[in-house]
Amino acid sequence: MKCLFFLFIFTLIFTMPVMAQDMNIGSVNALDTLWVLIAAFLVFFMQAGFGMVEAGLVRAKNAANILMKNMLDFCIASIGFFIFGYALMFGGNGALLGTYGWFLNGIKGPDGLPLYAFWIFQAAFCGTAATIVAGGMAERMKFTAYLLYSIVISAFIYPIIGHWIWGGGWLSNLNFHDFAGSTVVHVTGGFAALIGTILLKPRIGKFNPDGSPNFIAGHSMPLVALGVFILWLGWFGFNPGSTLGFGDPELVARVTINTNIAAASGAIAGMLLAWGKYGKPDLALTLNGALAGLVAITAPCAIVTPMIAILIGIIAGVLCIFGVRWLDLLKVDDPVGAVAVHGVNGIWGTVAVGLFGQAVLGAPRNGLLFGGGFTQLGIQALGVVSVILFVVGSMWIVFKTIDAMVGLRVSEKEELQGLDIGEHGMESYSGFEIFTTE
Amino acid sequence: MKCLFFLFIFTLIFTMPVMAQDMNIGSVNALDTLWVLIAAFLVFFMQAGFGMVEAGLVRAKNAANILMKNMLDFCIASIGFFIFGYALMFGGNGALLGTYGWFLNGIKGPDGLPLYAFWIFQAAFCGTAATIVAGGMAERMKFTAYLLYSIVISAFIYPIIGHWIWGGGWLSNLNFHDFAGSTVVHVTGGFAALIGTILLKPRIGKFNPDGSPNFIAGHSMPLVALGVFILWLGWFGFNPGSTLGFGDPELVARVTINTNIAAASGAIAGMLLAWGKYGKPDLALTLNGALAGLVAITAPCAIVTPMIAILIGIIAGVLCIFGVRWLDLLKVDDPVGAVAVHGVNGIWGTVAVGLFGQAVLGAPRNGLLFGGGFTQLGIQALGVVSVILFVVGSMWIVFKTIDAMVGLRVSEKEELQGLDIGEHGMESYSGFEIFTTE
Amino acid sequence: MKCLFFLFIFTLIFTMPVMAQDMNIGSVNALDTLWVLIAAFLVFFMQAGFGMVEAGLVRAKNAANILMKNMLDFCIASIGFFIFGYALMFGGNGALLGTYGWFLNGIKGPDGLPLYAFWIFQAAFCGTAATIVAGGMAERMKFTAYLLYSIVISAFIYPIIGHWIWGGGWLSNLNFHDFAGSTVVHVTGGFAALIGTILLKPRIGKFNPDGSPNFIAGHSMPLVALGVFILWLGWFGFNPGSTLGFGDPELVARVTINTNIAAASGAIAGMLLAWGKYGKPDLALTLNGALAGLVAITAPCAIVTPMIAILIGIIAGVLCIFGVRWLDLLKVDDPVGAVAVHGVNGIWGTVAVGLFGQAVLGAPRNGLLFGGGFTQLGIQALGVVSVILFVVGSMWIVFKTIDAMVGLRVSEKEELQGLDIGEHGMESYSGFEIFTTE
Amino acid sequence: MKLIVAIIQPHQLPAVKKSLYEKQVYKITVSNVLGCGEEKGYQESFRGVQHEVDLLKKIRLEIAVNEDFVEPTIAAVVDGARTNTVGDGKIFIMDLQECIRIRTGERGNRAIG
Amino acid sequence: MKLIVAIIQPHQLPAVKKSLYEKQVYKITVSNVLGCGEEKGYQESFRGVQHEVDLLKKIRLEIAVNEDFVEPTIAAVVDGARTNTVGDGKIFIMDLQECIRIRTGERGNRAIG
Amino acid sequence: MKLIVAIIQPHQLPAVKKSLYEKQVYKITVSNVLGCGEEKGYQESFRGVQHEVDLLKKIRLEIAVNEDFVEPTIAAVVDGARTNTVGDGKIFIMDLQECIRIRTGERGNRAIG
Ligand SMILES: Nc1ncnc2c1ncn2[C@@H]1O[C@H](COP(=O)(O)OP(=O)(O)O)[C@@H](O)[C@H]1O
Ligand SMILES: Nc1ncnc2c1ncn2[C@@H]1O[C@H](COP(=O)(O)OP(=O)(O)O)[C@@H](O)[C@H]1O
Ligand SMILES: Nc1ncnc2c1ncn2[C@@H]1O[C@H](COP(=O)(O)OP(=O)(O)O)[C@@H](O)[C@H]1O
Repeated sequence: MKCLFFLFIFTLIFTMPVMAQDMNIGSVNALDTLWVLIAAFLVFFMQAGFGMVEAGLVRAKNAANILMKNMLDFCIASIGFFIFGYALMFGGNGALLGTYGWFLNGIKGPDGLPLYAFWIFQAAFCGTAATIVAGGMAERMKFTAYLLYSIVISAFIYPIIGHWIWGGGWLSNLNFHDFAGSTVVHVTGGFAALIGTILLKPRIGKFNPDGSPNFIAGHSMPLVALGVFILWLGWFGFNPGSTLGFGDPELVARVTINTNIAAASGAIAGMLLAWGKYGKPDLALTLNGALAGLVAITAPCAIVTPMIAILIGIIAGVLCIFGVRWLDLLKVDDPVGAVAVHGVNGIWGTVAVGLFGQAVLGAPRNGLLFGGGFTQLGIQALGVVSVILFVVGSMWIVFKTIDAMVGLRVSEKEELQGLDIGEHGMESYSGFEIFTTE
Repeated sequence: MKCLFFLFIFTLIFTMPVMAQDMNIGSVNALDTLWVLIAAFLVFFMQAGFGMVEAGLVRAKNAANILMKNMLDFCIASIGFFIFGYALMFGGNGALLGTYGWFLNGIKGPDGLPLYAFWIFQAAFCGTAATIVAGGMAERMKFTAYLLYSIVISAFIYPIIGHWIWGGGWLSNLNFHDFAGSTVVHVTGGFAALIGTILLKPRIGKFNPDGSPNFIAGHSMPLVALGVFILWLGWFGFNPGSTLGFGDPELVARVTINTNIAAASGAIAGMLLAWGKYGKPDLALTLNGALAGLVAITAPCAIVTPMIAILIGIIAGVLCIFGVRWLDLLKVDDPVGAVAVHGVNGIWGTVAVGLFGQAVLGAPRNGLLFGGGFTQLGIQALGVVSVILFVVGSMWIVFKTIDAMVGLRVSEKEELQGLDIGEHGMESYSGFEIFTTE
Repeated sequence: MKCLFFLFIFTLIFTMPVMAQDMNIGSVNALDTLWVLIAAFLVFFMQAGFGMVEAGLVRAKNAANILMKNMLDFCIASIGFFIFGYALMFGGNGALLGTYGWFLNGIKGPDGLPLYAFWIFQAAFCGTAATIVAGGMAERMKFTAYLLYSIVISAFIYPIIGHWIWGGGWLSNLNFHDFAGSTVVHVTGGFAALIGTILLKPRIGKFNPDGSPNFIAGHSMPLVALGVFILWLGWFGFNPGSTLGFGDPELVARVTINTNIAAASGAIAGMLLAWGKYGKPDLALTLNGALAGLVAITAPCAIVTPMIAILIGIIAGVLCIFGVRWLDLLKVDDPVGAVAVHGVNGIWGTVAVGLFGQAVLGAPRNGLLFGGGFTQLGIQALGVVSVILFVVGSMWIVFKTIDAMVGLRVSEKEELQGLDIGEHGMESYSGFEIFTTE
Repeated sequence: MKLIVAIIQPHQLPAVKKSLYEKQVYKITVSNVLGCGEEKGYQESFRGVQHEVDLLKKIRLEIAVNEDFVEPTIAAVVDGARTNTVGDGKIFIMDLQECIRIRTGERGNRAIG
Repeated sequence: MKLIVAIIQPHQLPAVKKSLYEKQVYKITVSNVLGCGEEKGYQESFRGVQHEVDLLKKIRLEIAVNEDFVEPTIAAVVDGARTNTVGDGKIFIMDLQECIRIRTGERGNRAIG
Repeated sequence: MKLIVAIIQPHQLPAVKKSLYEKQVYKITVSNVLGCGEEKGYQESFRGVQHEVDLLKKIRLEIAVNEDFVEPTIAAVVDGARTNTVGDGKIFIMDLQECIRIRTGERGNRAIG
């Protein structure tokens, strides 16, 4: 890690004279820039949302650890996406990856936006993809392993997928449509979490010898609720900001209403289903339902009407509840529902484009239910499957390598005592009496 | 509830072809749209503020329940205001209610704003009115009853009042002035909370046999403080955003400074008064004072100078402290001060327009103290009284009906154990040792 | 305090007719105004961030007290900066202080911005400077003493320093460059905290008889992490908003990326150093590192490239960890690291302008490492030293006077029991079992 | 001297304190415990996983008294805590061999009150 | 009658409860304690200041039983709590002079279960 | 064997631990309790409603010792906890009939330390 730093400092001194000339390229649009920056701030704030949701859903003894992971993955994404990521994602029209613009050197932003404004928006997205994984692998993953993983996903894996879809790569050439990242961000994060949590194995005590899941409750529902509100707010940057400008206010407004209404429907659907299935309306599942709606509307938010957004949200809420259940049945332990929320609904949102997209609203072509046939649906399916294969394959290698290098999982003793003490030598709630029997 | 859902889906499929054509009506102003959207995001975020304030002010055993209510009322408002509410509020110039635009079909936004942008701003307001009630009825209201109430207030009651004042109804024809909703939002929410909390009766143990109130402390002051900061932030969307555009930057700036300075004065006045009355500066009452200032300035924020805003804030802080006290004396149990903050100060703010409004700043006419006589004051009083009568009357019927249908209040056993366990089968702070003797 | 209030009301009635005419001066730019207002909202929200960080880093028994201080200092700053502060800061080009514009009467905003918009942005900054001190003096300072201190710093001390640097005073004439306030806000706040914490003496039990520091852990890491995320978000208003307009989108974008990347580097550097020094990655120190990066980049954010921002952030993170250590060695008890974060890195950021500033990016002249020689470095050093001397001198007098008037520090008994009970008669976490042995 | 330990329902604590005061028993030590007895537990569920909670919140009182106070104290606790429903609780009585007031070093009967 | 007090590792509580149930001991009172024994503590640090934590989280069980249940109860606790590592805990046994069921006022052996 | 239960002021715990260590008493169990004694309570208020708090935070120590350690332990606790102000606390001593080390099954005097 230290050498990485010296590398920075060295490059820095070396490139100093070059950098100063990069400023003031081309003409930029002030309103568009302002919009993208504000959207970037909101997307950045989603880190706080993820932090609170994930911290609230784990036990008190692991809260500081997950917050530390959340904070650090964004920091690492900021640096990694600066040095490598942006270049890989936007450095030219190669089918597979970008090839120039390391350290943002010798590269421009899109028309009308300053490079640095576009970068911060993209970097915030990159941080989001990285942070999803923290939750799925919570309560047992080593901190050093997490740092290494963060570097790889934010500097390499995510940018490559981003390049395919948003950076001029092969999927964007096929007219694969993912407006704000159901696939780019959420499928990537969700499936990285899935493979990670499978490799890590379940938490001690999560499954009984007979395979039935045990009750391990999160330690702070207020944090979870706060986190979901923050994420919902952040999504108003995530989706509407993905217009990358304010040239079409109608479009921005449509994206906004769809985002909001899909989240609301997801929460209601999730609540009702959980109520029916388990007898009581479960707060954590309801909140997961809202997030599921948000994830699902992320790809199609620009190209559907609010009525369709409601439908997409309802199905997302339902899929999320079943997703949580399926994982329990498969004995995959995903403490915060990262896979059910981001993985499953990332797929659903991407596919929804092929079902409900309307060319008149800007879709590449009409979806299946609007008479456009199976073409777009096929492209969407191809895209999402490719991304899943790439993520699962590459992350499997990454996690295995990290495991061999430093180990993925903490010791049993540390897990029982809590990662806060084990990894950071501290308690999250110093002085509070906490009753724990796991 | 399920049928409602099927209704959605059905209508959805039915109206699909219609919807697509609604896009791109008229010319819209980009800057105005951007401003309204950002304001809408901030107003949305007030849900988190209410959630944190209310959760913090109740006991730990009821925190998840109130958060669930907060989350769900916004979700329901999003859907209800989409299907019915917007049409009732903005569907034509009827004196009493709007009549078209169900599902946002066949209706336009105001000049210069996309329909959907205007909708999200208004929907966030609607959610705010709904959520105020959660606090006043906290710690004993059944969750199902709350869901039913939410549907009614956000789809019907609030939009009708909104129509009277902002939608071209009878009060707006009389030049009743309520810039950002002291009456529309806060009197509505506050008096719905008042009637609700009276019908519910006080919490077990709140009043002694001799009628004196008992001490029932909120469980988390940090959540309350956080919530107030978030609400204050949200109010910068609520009031300045109610300009519905950025054509007059001076106006927006004036609204902003007035909002801020009334909140500050309310907090200081509330603190000093509570200090004088009870011997110590009380955090919860100080925070209530800040909110009281915000509520009071909401109606007059555009048409007074900052000096007057300070005065309005001070009086608001004072009224709030007395309001809390009066309710205790009347044996009305309002756990979070919803009535004192929103009800009492909603009235005060509305009346303040008639006292301090200045025509030169955009008021319909000068207020009493600026030589305009009693006319505007009379109109303001008429408006606020009408709204109170309507809210109290209609909500009395609504709550009585709900009580007959599913019951308003949880069982005594559930109340003692906490609504988190009773209604949701969970604890908010799993693992924490919590000492409770009520 | 009461007379202050009557003074308000009196002045208010007296000046009423005057105020109404102040409106609508000159032509303002809508986009610039919008940008500054949004930035002001974000800076306002930093109060929540400070509140959460400081509350989380103190013990549970003092949490409500620090939150109350945070809330009140902003309220007082709002009023004090309205009556006196703005006039002292921006009322003319005197070398030492402004002389007109009391109550914002007879004064204008800068070109293109409404006075009130500019005021709210500046007032939010003023509140920030005031609130920094709460943390450094936490867990033992009397509440009344804090209120008095708040009035003085926000109405007088901060505005005078602001005048020197941003209001046309002697340092701005020397071309001292402090883009967004490393010196104006953070050195001021940090050194006021330093002198305050020295005068207050360490908390009971902080230092052993042999001088070694004791472990006094903060009570809620999730609050601290949330607070840092909020602060980071707020800094996107603080620095980019200090452009005071959106005429140069490239500039705003550069400020934004620099802000973000310095924070990230500060966190990473802080974490690695703490890890190396103390064996484990410490969450609180990592978060302090992020804040240190933010503080340090505040002065030079506009006039350096991102590579330099990384370097500045790294050094800030390192300085912060050493700063915390040095204070422990000097037996100065700063519970939240206010001095190390704001004081030390405020200096570093200011000096960095003289080292790395580039004229081509808008610096007054090139810094030492860009061939500009020692001139700018000297000016920066002169500025920061002058401010430190002024702050330390004036605050010493202020604190000594307050001590003589009402006493600075609570009684030993109150300190042991906690200031929440002692000063406010309440507990922050009513019902929670909290184990405390100090 | 005896040490009386009582396990009661949390919401009966104010009533128990009141009836103890009436019998001039002013010194008590209270703690939070979880109890498993005849009283039925309840179901919790989290993210769809059910869980039977059988450890219920109770309050534990510890009261050291002289012999002549034993029966009044028992009566007072029973009086305050009894609601005639399952879960009302138990009282345990143990022999207390010595009692020391830290402040003064007093021992025995004089130290207890 | 005896009062059995056991200090065990928190994560052994489910196992102890299970083995107690198997021996028909259903009524217990549980509380959170901190224990200092042979088990080694751990280091905490906060903002660079180190601190040795020697009070470790433990669970305290209180079980009142009739004489004939004493040995089975001890056996059950040992059975459930033993992992053969330092820190497994202790069992303390005291004489219980009286036991009263608050709900009914029953005393002695009949009240205990 | 005796079981020594001491109720002390929370902020005296470090001193008590220190003086116990000096007397070679290393094994203790600590818990959080609320105590009502001679010490005066304080007023709380919440939203204008006043409330007299008479249950004050205290620390409860449980120490099982062999006979010859009883007096040294008492002396150590008094030494560490005494500040000569009301509220310093109490020490209660009970007979301990048996003690079992769960890890080894050892009983009696050998198990206690
Ligand atoms: N034998 C026992 N040993 C320890 N604690 C007991 C015992 N019996 C009862 N308790 C405690 O008393 C509480 C109330 O007991 P329970 O049997 O439910 O009451 P009741 O018999 O009056 O209905 C239990 O939750 C438990 O904490
Ligand atoms: N003599 C004692 N007095 C009070 N508590 C004790 C005593 N001995 C042990 N304990 C409690 O039991 C716990 C486990 O004791 P320890 O000596 O670590 O176990 P073991 O001897 O089985 O390895 C301690 O943390 C402490 O709470
Ligand atoms: N008789 C008693 N029974 C139970 N607990 C007691 C008794 N006497 C004192 N205590 C406990 O000891 C604590 C200190 O007692 P207090 O009488 O205030 O001390 P002192 O007499 O030394 O001034 C009390 O808060 C209470 O928890």
